[in-house]
Amino acid sequence: MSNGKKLELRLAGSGGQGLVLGGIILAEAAILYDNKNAVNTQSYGPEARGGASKSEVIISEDEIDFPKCEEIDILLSLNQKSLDKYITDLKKGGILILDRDLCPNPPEGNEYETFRIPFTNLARTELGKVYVANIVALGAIAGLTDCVSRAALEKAVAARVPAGTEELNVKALAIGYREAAVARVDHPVDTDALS
Amino acid sequence: MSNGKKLELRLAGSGGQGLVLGGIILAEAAILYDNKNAVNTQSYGPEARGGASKSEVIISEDEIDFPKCEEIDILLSLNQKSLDKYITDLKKGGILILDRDLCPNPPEGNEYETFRIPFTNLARTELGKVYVANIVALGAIAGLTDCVSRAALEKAVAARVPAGTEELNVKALAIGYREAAVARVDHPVDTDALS
Amino acid sequence: MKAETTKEAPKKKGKKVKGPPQIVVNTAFCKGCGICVEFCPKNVLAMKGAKAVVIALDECIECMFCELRCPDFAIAVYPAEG
Amino acid sequence: MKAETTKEAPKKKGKKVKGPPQIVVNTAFCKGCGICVEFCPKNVLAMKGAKAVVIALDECIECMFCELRCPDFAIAVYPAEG
Amino acid sequence: MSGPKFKSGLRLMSGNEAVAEAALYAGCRFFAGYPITPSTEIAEVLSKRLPQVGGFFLQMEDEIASMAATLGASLAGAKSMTATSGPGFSLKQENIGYGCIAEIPCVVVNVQRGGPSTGIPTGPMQGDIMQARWGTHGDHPVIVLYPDGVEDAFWETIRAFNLAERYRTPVILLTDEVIGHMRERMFLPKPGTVSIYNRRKPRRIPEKYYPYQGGTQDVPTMAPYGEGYRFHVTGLFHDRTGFPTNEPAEIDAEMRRLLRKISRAYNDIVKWEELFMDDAEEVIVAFGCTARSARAAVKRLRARDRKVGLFRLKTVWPFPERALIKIAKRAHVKKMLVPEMNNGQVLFEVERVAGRYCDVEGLQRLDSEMITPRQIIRALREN
Amino acid sequence: MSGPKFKSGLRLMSGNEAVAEAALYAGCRFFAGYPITPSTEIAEVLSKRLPQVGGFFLQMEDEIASMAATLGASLAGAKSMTATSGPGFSLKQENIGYGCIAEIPCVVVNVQRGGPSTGIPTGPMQGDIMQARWGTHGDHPVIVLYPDGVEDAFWETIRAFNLAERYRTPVILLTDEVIGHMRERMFLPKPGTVSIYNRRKPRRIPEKYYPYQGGTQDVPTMAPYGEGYRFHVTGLFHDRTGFPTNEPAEIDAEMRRLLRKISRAYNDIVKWEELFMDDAEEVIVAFGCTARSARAAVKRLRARDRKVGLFRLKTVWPFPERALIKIAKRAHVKKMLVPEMNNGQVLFEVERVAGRYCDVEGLQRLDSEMITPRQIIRALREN
Amino acid sequence: MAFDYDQYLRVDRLPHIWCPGCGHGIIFKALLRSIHGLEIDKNDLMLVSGIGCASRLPGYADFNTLHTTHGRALPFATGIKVMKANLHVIVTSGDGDAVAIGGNHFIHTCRRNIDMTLIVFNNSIYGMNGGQVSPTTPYGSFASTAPWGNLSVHFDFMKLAQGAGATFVARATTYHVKLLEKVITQAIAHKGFSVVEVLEDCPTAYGRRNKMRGPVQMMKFWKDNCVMIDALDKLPLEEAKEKIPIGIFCQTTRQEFTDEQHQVAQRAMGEE
Amino acid sequence: MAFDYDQYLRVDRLPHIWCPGCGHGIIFKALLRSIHGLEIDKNDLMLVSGIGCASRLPGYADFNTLHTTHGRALPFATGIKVMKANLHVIVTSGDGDAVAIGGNHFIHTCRRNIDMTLIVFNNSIYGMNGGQVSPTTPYGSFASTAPWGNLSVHFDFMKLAQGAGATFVARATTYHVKLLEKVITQAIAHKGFSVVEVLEDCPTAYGRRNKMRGPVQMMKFWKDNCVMIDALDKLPLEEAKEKIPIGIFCQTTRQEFTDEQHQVAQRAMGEE
Ligand SMILES: Cc1ncc(C[n+]2csc(CCOP(=O)(O)OP(=O)(O)O)c2C)c(N)n1
Ligand SMILES: Cc1ncc(C[n+]2csc(CCOP(=O)(O)OP(=O)(O)O)c2C)c(N)n1
Ligand code: SF4
Ligand code: SF4
Ligand code: SF4
Ligand code: SF4
Ligand code: SF4
Ligand code: SF4
Ligand SMILES: [Mg+2]
Ligand SMILES: [Mg+2]
Repeated sequence: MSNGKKLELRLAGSGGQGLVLGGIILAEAAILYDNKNAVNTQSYGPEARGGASKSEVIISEDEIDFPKCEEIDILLSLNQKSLDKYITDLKKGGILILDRDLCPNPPEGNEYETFRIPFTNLARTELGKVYVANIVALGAIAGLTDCVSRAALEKAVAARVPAGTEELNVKALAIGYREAAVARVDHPVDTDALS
Repeated sequence: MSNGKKLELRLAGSGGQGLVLGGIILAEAAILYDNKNAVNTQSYGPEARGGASKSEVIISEDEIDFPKCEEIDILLSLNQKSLDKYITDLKKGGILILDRDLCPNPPEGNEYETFRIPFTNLARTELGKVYVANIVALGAIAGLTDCVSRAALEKAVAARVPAGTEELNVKALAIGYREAAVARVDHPVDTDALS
Repeated sequence: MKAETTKEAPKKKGKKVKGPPQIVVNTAFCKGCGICVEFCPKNVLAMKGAKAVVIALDECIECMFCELRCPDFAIAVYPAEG
Repeated sequence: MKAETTKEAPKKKGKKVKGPPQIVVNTAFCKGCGICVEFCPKNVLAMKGAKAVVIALDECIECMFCELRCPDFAIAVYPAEG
Repeated sequence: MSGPKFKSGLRLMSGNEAVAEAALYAGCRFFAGYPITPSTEIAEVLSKRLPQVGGFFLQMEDEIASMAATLGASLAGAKSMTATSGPGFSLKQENIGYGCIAEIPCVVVNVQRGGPSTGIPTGPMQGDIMQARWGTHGDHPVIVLYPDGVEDAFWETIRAFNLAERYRTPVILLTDEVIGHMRERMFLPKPGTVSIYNRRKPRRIPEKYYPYQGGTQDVPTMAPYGEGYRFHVTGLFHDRTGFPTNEPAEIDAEMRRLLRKISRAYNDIVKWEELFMDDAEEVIVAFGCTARSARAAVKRLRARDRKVGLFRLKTVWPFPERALIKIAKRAHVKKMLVPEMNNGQVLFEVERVAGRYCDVEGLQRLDSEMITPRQIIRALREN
Repeated sequence: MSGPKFKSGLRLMSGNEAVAEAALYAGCRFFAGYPITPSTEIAEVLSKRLPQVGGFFLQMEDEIASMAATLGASLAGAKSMTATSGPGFSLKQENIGYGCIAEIPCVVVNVQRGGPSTGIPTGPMQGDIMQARWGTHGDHPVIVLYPDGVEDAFWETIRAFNLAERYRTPVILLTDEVIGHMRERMFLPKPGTVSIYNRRKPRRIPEKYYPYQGGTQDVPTMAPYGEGYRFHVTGLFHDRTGFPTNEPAEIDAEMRRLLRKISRAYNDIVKWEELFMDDAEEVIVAFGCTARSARAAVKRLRARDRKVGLFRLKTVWPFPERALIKIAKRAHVKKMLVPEMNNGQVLFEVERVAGRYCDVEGLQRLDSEMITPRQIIRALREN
Repeated sequence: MAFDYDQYLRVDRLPHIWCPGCGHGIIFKALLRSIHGLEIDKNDLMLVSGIGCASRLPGYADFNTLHTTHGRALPFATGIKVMKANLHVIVTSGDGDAVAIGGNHFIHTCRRNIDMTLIVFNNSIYGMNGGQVSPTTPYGSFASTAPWGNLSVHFDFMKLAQGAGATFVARATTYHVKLLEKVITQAIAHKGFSVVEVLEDCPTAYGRRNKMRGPVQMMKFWKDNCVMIDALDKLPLEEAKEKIPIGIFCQTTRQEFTDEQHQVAQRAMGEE
Repeated sequence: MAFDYDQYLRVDRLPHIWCPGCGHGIIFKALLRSIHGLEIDKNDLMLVSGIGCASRLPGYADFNTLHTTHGRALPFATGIKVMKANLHVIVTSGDGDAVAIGGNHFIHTCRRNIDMTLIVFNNSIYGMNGGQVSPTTPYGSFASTAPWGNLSVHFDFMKLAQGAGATFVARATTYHVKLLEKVITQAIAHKGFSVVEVLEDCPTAYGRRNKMRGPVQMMKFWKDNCVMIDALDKLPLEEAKEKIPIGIFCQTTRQEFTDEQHQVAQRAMGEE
């Protein structure tokens, strides 16, 4: 995203999967460290846990007027229910990033650039903590799309996660970047074309 | 009041002197037994007892639109405070009926046709019940002004007072009529000119 | 209220007065409830018309109950000094 | 919910079944809180992933506590008949 | 209309008494309230009268509970009512909103007193007109009636119950201290001669009953609790089954039906009275006790050949906007004057609907005294 | 502005956080509330932050108590605030009216959610615009501000406190679920650089102090309780001494001063933002989160050379009626479009003030979803 | 010795609006004597009330005074007390104000144990509004909205206050004026929330409907039927059951709310 | 024997929205078993709630169900009960719903002794709204609006209910499921107003902030710290003080409100 255009991201999953935090970190990376503009919004149901919830981030170098996504460039989904519910606004050719295990039924056809990465499983097996799956996913998003710089994202993660867990989280991020890098080998992404 | 005109009466005193009931009785006499139209309104302060309160009755053969007195024909006052407060709207030449003992300072000059009758004292001395002073006053008002017929007033009183006190109250009424009759000997009233 | 009379109170309220006890009824304030009369243990007080009046000052034992129970700030007892 | 499997419950709920006791976990409803596992006096149950599973059916004494304490209508115990 | 306790015939009654008595005629059998001047007599009369006709009177711990119990009783099948004044009306707002979205018929009486806040409890004002429309959060339609005398209070109360039942909605009956306390001639009709509307109950079997399915009239039928229809009621947005929904399309459908069910019934709900309106060049738009002053003023001016007419709102909300626009467009109508005992609330609406067709002026009084006929005459003369 | 706990600089903040933080900058040292979605974060932030600056946070038993405690603290000299959403706002109305008549400065935040009633607690709507003006019984003036983003929320909160203190009145800060929860760039100023207004205290000696004597600006000075000025405050009508009165002339004087003190300050209170307005033929009148959509729409249309402008209300009440009339009278202004997430509330006002000079149209959305720029563009195209 | 009430009165506002024989005036006077006895500076005393006859009291007293909305005096007072901890805050409420519409604030204020005093003017009726039934109207009594007799048992203030956690709870009557002054004094001196219920007469709104025409008759009732709580044990059980206990029902201490608030602020300001 | 809950459930609305391990579901099930045991026809049962997680319960149960405004379930229920005396009316409330905003209705319903049952789902927190402090949050505990620790002592429901005049008052926990079912059954059977407080866990909003991460840990807490009220005497005083009593605290009878209402109507209709 080197031009002045804006990028629309949606992070979807169920309450408790840490996507609200994910949105905040992305927005903060853009604003505080990449010197860009960003807006983050969310929506959720009555459930404290579970259900389908989403967090949206718009990143731009201009003012952002309408704060919700209109045409989504990048959709992350960490479960099937959210995928089904929130895929509608993903634009044709948009990037779709899924938790491989928790989204067993990805959309058919090749309308979207789809990446399936086992975030939760990676978090469990490589780090022993399911709850950093969201951070792994952030790394993958940034790695796949360059929506924020890696330095900015690392600082934003370290600043927002509970004290004492910085290392764990930066590691999680790195795993995400690794997965993205691996994926891009077979599946090139035109990050300039985004938006 | 034999013409179709309307008559405006105001009964003033302090809370607890029975003037609300007085207004109701007059209006009921007019409506239920004299086959006329009437409206009764009241106004009072925050005090449950004491203070200055008033009850107004308009009697007419036509519809009564504006329900409050504009130019009062007849003002009864059972205490000085109410007299001072409520005399303002009594029209020139209007009839002013006062409790002689409780209104020690009647207005000076002869702007009004003033009658001073010791209602409370009469009730106490002749009937042994201060609380029928209001009924004595009703008798006097009707006796002085013919605003309602005696038959109507007697029926209205009997219907409204607590069961068992009808006789006492009709007697109180009679005393009022007597006082009016006596007063009219020296002080003729042109009841036709009222309103 | 102006129409009614008020017995003048001793100059300094709250101070004991010289001589015999004084009981002052503020007739402008007295609403004639009769409480002071009823609960005076010595029948010092009585109702006259709608106001309390002192009828047997000499009997007063300065118990203060009339004053304490009057709802209307209408009666004050100034005990004799000493 | 469709993605998850549900063990089929005995035909008539509320009726005792023939043969050995049956413990049915409705995995579509089980939220994996672990209460049933923790408070089973006989360690009949265990967590597998985020769901409760039966691991020692023979030990079950049919005390029903797993069922009574499950907040999610997700576990049912059908005692053996007789 | 049964029960031995209805005494028809000529009476002297206050507005509050007439409202209470009319409620009984209309079939009201439940009242929950918390007393407040100047509405208290409604509660007092009903505390005596309701048990006499087999009904129930509850004095609750506050106005919020009163409104809640009123709604509860209606859900259980009763025609129910509550009555209050300014401060209590403010407190009832949240549950009035609940009644609107859950579509629970009932009548809420507000006998207006002097405000804001505690103001002057024993004095009249007309300051709650806009509150009756906008007092609760969120948009919903509302029906507000406002009689101008004792006899009118009686009949408008009956109309309030009929509208509540017909449209499954709370109906607000505004009066004011003058109307509430003033005593006038009232001819009580024979029980049974009054036309009464009862809510439509479902004819479907319980399994096929949808408590929020509007049908052709947009008004769902209503089963009472405890009679074999087991349904759910909530203040959350819900679909036709009554269960909550977060779906925008369903929310939209619900909101639009709610609004439509009242707007389409404009002709049935919106009533007004006209006096000398045919050739009127100056029109007084008035309501409640102030309409009494206006009527007196109009008669006096007509006696002096001034072409003045009175347009009296009987229904305040929905606002009689179609009727007023028609009048404002008449070539000979030059001006509308809106006298009110507030800072100009109905004036806003008249300006909005008629402002582009004729002059609109207000006459306000804020001291808790009635506007007099003379003041109105003066206001017309001045301009 | 003291205390070590103000960290200026660039931040990502939500609207609710910005409101809470701004309150501290403005000098707020007391908050009483009852949590409710979507306003809760204001309470949560302040429960942590207020003690850090020596202030007090109270979670009360309900919204009524919250409003009462907020007013009490202000009378004791504090700048104070409460925050809520729809249902809670309805419950606070009675005491808001008390604050108006007793002239007690404070800020009441309403983060609007989907309603009526419980509606959709986690979704946005703009249905409480009219309630903010008319929610309590009786007439009184009211100041209502409505920011359209995080940065604006910060500054409008400070303005709300300043206006409350300057005019001795409750100020209502409306936002909505979108503004409250969305996170944006916020540059927190250095403490001490923000201009803050503190209520005028009496300079007279206590014996000559009249707590309700308006003076030239109609705003009385205000002594805090417990500092030697022993005065009386009541919700009854009162004279300049603060003691109750039933005298019509005194009531009238009080009411008129109350109304005048706000109306005469129109220029100080009423603010709005204009975008491309100079040559605009079509004017979008918008506010809050919907103004964000409107701004996007205007920019896109201008890119296509459509002469569209945005008039954004920052102050909703008093309504910027003089400004809008001027605009509506411009020869080239053909139409005003009022997009709102309600059934057309501000539309009523725009119709009233501008309806006789240009076309006025509404665009309403009732499903708890934001109006999109596209919808607005479509609405303009259609006509 | 004649007490100089005038020093605490807004004399120009008297006489007060209360009816002949209304108990409110008796309690008012006891309150003033208590304040005097405690030597509280007039500037340091805050009187708060809701709406009702009793609630008119602050208007007559020369302190900091506040007349709020019906039932809400306690939360208004809470806001004041937290901001101005040095003020002695006293709330005067009617029974309706305190536990009908105000019931929730009552129990929560008890729970919080904030250092204020509530004096409940319990005349068993809504006096000002004209004689409607109150949550303290005895079962079976008559009121303008209970023409068939009151169907609900009344609250026992003492139990309710203790159940809600109040740390000082006492009852007196307008007959027992010395006890009244004493318990009010102790209540104000108590650190924490103190509740004093005063049984009193309302001849106009209650007495009239319940065959107790005059105030004298009602005061005699208190005289004949009330017993000091610690003397209750000494009575035969049957007799004790018929009596109304008066005196101090509970007097304990625990953390006070305003203190806590200020301590938290201290703590939080310290934490950098 | 596996209980057939489905007969009382709106199965198509399940699974419910409550979090993993939330105590609400445990109480819900006990309630259904109680209703079944009492052989109440589904058409004769009315469930009423306010707002909160607990208040979502009626939506899942196949009875007459009503989900009202926050804190107001009891007065809504009162209106229903008076009109339809044959209905068994049960109110399910969260602790906040019942005694924060709803406190006044709670005490007045106790006082009236109307024949309904209130089950308080006491998780010591505002669950649905996201973990704010409640009047039942223990002193010193943490909540999203009590980041410095809760400054106020919590209500003792049992004392408050009794202080307000309730005639059946009992407490159970989600650990003590058999007791829970038993007291709910007795509460429903009781003629008059019955209050059952259930101590339960909210891992999401309460546990998380108070070092009780899982529901299991919280249920163990009840297991270890609760004692049947009649066994309390047998413990050494020091130990007893530390325990939370459970069981039936009070069970008495007096005039019931709905009955009275209907009797008055009978009387009044007779009087010609
Ligand atoms: C919100 C509200 N509801 C009702 C009223 C009407 N009202 C005024 S005083 C009162 C009751 C007074 O009774 P109580 O508190 O016992 O005081 P008392 O007059 O007996 O001293 C009522 C119901 C009101 N002013 N505000
Ligand atoms: C009038 C009003 N105020 C506040 C709220 C917000 N609110 C919803 S639920 C709730 C508290 C829930 O706590 P509780 O009653 O204990 O139930 P739980 O969720 O813990 O089961 C609050 C404050 C509301 N809906 N309405
Ligand atoms: S002081 Fe005692 S004895 Fe003397 S008059 Fe008063 S009550 Fe009677
Ligand atoms: S007690 Fe007071 S008011 Fe009553 S009679 Fe005696 S002096 Fe008068
Ligand atoms: S019934 Fe008892 S023993 Fe059997 S699995 Fe359940 S808890 Fe364990
Ligand atoms: S108790 Fe129920 S929900 Fe929890 S793990 Fe066991 S079966 Fe699953
Ligand atoms: S009505 Fe009752 S409480 Fe009010 S002043 Fe009169 S006697 Fe006292
Ligand atoms: S937030 Fe707490 S009370 Fe609500 S469902 Fe989750 S665990 Fe249960
Ligand atoms: Mg009382
Ligand atoms: Mg809870």
